[in-house]
Amino acid sequence: MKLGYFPGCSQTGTAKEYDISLRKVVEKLGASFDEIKDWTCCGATSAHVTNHLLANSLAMRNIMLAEQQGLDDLVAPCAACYNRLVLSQYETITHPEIKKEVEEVLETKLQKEIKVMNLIELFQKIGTEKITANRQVELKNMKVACYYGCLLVRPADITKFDDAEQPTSMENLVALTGAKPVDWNYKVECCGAAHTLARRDIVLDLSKKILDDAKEHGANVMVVACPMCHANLDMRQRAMKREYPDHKDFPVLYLTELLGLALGMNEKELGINLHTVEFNYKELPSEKAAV
Amino acid sequence: MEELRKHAKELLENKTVAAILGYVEVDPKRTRPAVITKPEDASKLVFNEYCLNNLAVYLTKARIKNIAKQNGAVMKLGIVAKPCDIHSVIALIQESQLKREDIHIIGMNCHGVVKDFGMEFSGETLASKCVPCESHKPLYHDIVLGEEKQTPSVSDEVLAKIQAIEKMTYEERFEYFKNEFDKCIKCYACRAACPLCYCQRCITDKTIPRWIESSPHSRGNFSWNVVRAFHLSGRCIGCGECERACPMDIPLSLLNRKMAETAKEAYAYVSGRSLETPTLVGSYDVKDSDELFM
Amino acid sequence: MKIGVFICHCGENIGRTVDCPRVAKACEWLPGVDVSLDYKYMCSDPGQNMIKDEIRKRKLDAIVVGSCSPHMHEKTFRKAAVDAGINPFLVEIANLREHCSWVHDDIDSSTDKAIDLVRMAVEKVKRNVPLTTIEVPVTKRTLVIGGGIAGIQAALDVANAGYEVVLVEKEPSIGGHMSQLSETFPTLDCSQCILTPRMVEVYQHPRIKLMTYSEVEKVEGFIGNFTVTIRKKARHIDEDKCTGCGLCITKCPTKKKAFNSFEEDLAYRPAVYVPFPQAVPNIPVIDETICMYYKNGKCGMCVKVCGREAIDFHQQDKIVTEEIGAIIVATGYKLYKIDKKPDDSPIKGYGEYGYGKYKDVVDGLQFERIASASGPTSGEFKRPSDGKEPKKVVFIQCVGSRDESKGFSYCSKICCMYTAKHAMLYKHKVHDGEAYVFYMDIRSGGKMYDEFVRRAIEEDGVKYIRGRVSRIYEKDGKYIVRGEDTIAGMPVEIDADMVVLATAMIAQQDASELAQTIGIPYDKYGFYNEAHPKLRPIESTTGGVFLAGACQSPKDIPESVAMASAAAAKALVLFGSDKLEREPVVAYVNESLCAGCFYCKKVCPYGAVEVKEVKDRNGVVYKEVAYVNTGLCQGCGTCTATCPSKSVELAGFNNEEIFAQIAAL
Amino acid sequence: MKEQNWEPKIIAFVCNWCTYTGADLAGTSRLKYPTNVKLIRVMCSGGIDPVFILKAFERGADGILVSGCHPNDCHYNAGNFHARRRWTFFHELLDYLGIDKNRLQFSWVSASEGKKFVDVVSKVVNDVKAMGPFKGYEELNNEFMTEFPDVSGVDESMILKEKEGEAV
Repeated sequence: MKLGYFPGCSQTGTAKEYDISLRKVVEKLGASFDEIKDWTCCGATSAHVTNHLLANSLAMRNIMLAEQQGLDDLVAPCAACYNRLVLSQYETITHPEIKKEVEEVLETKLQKEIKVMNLIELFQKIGTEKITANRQVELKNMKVACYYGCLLVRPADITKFDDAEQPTSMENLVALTGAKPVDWNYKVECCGAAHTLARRDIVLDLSKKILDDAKEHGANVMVVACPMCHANLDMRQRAMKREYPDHKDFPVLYLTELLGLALGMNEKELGINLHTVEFNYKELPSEKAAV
Repeated sequence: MEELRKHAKELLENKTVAAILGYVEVDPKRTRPAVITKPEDASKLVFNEYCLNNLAVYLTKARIKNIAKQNGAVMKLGIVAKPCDIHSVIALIQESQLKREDIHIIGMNCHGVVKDFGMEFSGETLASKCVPCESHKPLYHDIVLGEEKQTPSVSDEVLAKIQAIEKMTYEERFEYFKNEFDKCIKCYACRAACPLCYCQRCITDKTIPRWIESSPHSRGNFSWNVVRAFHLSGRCIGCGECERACPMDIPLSLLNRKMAETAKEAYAYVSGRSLETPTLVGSYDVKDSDELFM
Repeated sequence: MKIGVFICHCGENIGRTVDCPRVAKACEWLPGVDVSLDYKYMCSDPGQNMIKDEIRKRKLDAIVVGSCSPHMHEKTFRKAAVDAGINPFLVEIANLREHCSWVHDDIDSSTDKAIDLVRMAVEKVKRNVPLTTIEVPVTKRTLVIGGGIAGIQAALDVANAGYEVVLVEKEPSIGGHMSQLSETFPTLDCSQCILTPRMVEVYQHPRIKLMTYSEVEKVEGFIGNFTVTIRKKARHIDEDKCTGCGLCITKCPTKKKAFNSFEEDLAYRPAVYVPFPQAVPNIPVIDETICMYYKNGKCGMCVKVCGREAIDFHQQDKIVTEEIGAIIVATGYKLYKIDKKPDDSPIKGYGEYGYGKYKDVVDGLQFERIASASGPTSGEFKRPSDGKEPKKVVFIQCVGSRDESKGFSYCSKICCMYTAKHAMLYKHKVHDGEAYVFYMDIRSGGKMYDEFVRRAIEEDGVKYIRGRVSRIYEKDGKYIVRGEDTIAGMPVEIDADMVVLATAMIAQQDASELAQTIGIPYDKYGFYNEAHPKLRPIESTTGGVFLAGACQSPKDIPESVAMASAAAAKALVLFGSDKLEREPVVAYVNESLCAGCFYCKKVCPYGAVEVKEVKDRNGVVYKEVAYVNTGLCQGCGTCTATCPSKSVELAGFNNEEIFAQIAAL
Repeated sequence: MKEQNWEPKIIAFVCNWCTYTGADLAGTSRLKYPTNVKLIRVMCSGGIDPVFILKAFERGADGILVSGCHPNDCHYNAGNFHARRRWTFFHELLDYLGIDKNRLQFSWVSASEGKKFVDVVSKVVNDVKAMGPFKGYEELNNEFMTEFPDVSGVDESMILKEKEGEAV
């Protein structure tokens, strides 16, 4: 199975380990990536705040490249890229006048409707039975709080792949690895997103609430599917300890890293050592001892 | 031909039918309809590629019906019928003009008729109505006579012409049909020849109010032909008599065939083929398509 | 033919954008018009008298009135014409208001259009044929569909007026949603106390035929002459033998298999059950889906204990047909279940409130059952999850109502009042409890309504917070309700023990199917359409069918009762005369032209076309033609358009009249 | 008629129970729509006959709307179903004979859809305005006038056509 792959800026920058683990897990599950050649930035928040046509054209250019490369679907692991691509595609399909403008900018005709997929849809397409088939390690000591963040599930009637308020699709994937997903409240609460630069205090406050709620519900690790969430929840924990002295480290993994562990890879291979908060599966308290 | 004459003689002799509608020979390449009441006249009956008329049109006429009414009782009427004529009989029965038990159908196997009298029967001279015909054996009959022969297969010009017209622009089509209809002299021969035009007083003769202008100017001709084609849509069985009867050679089959195709595409209905399925006109299906409606 | 044209200004409704004097003047010289006047209020007494005087003075044969829609005042002007001696069907209305003045603003073009509309009406009236109304017998029996408070009230009113009533109720007992309530606003009467006597009165009323656990399957015929087919679902208990002792219910082994829908899924019920203790009729029903007998054929406990051998497992549904004159629809409402909706449904549901996920987030009716003495907690406030007494309860208004994007755009009208009542009941029983109400605007417009809400706030200390709630989530046994206080201008978080959602009132699940069975229009939410929102709120557009209660739109008990009595009055008006006058708009056949193809018979939805044999002098049938039975014909005109030779025409809309209108353009 | 400020003449055959009442609702809600449309009320959309359409075109209509109740909502429960099948044939025939599809449009408008009535009417007016005057029938009519100048009065004598101030 060959899938189109749109890495996006974070995969080659701050979220290096997300890209490494993703490629390894996909390869292990017998699928392969066909990265779009000459992809550009998806426009993220800065584009769609400043100019509507710019935002749509940037996103649609990547989809045009995928079409020209003869791909049927396009995986965008970063939730923000996924959101931009899906929304621009939705707008160009449903509004003929926007489609005309974008086609003028790109100087090509857009025919094919490429299926843009986020991380969870990717594994659903590859087939969850493949994960169970290739599982080598049962991560039974892990109690996982699945964090969706905002862009993965919203706007609900366009992303459409799960319930926007009470999503469960990530829990189903996590359960396949033997880890136990925990029912908690802050699944779709905001982590502070872009405020991480201008108003770091907000991010610290919101992210701390998320981490504390996960701890309270018995989780010992959090799993995310978006580089921005990971940055705020993991990287900001050092500043969090300065702000809230009693804050204890709480490991945050990417979904692909968790799957990688279950498929028999070690932390180093998956790039988990690059995280701010170290994580080693063996050091986890065994199931019985956990409080 | 012999079994036809023998069978007709028997019917008349033992009075199973009051009369038989059939064809008699005028010359080797021409026949004319005839009503046979005496057994000895049965020997005049013929059946060949020159029996063009659709005898079903006479079944609804008062004079023929009176022949069937003898001393109070309604007797049967025999009819020598090609499969397409039988479709007309079926359509008439569905529209309560005839009762099946009053008609003794002598069904003839048919491999096509000529375009017009005097022509040698071959592929080119095959009547346009026989080209797409798929019912060479009679569906409804009291008896089947005549041997089965192969109908020469010829390209369907009428359908080709319809498709050509459909490709024209609106103006061209309107112009084409306006010129065709301009030829109309309102003699209403097409109405007289059609077995399904049995109304006591046709709508075009209704004066108060005058829905269809009766004078043969272009507007009157246009609306007459539109209404005639509409009133036959979903009913016409394509016997082609109207076109053959038209003195001005207006291509009426282009209209009838088009509406028959529409009935087939939209509702998978072919008229006059079975007594069981309800007529298309006057019935509906909740799941009919809605895309015409905003 | 001398015609009078009368143009109405309708105050300035028409006068503002249609130059009425110019219209009147322009129509003066239309061929056949004898007089053409305009007046400020044609439908007023002076206006009508002016028309009558003109008719008498000038001996007019027909009149055309340029005024509002015929649906409004056609009857008025026809009555005026009859008083002045003209046949009522020689009156034509040109709709100059709804179809002209109100919808255009350029004076010249709308006046030109008005002239055209009047000219069309004049040409039509020239061809109108004087008609006399058809008299049709009236079956003086009423069918009431729905046994809630509205249905009960309507049935009692009609029965007390001396006419027979058939009351059909879908559930095993009448009482509807009112029987589920604990106490009712604004008087805090216990709903059972004021409702049960009425239910018993219905049960014992000699002229009310009560059919519970039954549904209407088919409605044929028309006003005054309906034939209604009703399916009486099998209760598997013989109603005549059963005394309602309830032994079978106590002995039935299936205890926790099905929720009691009356208790809004807060309590279970056995296979054989009575929805609530005061049920009328007090005869249980056996639920085949969970009864052991139907599963494995053994059990039969109830048969053993029943002293009257009333249990009959093989009882079949019974089909009953009733001759009915008037139908009163009182099928009530349903509360909107706000949990996750299927993807394709336009309504999104409120996943963020956790309804369905957290047991202690309940809706209004569930709270009523908790507060009700006959409810699962027999009146004590115990929250469904652990039965503890909630110390802090949050009520949320407008969940699903007034919400275009996720719910319904309309206001459900009664939630402000019943939420105030809920809070008050809670504070009366849990003195040290705290009650919060998140609201947008309090709508308490009835008699003693606002005083009731003020009392809740001032005497019972209910804290009203103006703002919406964004999210509810459970945190160590408490429900964190995150909202906003728009007056204080800051976010608010309350750790509540229980949350009550005032969800929207929506139409019944099968409302549109029932509407199509009866043949009445309904709006996009499934509420039934009244004939005119202001002037004819009780009748449906279909003659002989009247609406009562929440099935027409959300309303509270006093309004439902008032509407029920009004519907009963409308039915009694119908029964006032033995004969019913019906519009003479029926089809008629010109037998000399009819060719007997009977396409008209095939398309007639009422089977009003019959085959008529035409005999010659010595009695021999020589032709069969169509014949229209004016009793059955409803005047739809489908036959006139299907007839190829136009031998059948519709009185009032015959060929000449329509031709004249087209030609007049 | 000059081309620019030419105003199309649209006739709407509407059923009394749904579309006519829907138009009333558009009135009571003061929704605005062009003045080109004039309504002819019949009891049911099943009672609208194709000859009405032909006569309307002959009398100079540039566009025609036929509108009734939504399927299943018909006051006489089957009228619109028969109409739907009838119009599929008639519309196909007119289209085949060269009358533009948008000259004759159909819609379902219920009694509670005042807004939809206005949208449907405006769409028909704009479509017809875009198409310009109905040349086909105009030629037929003009030909009619010139060919038999004296006869024109006789046949249509029942209806005098001089309209006050109508620009010919």
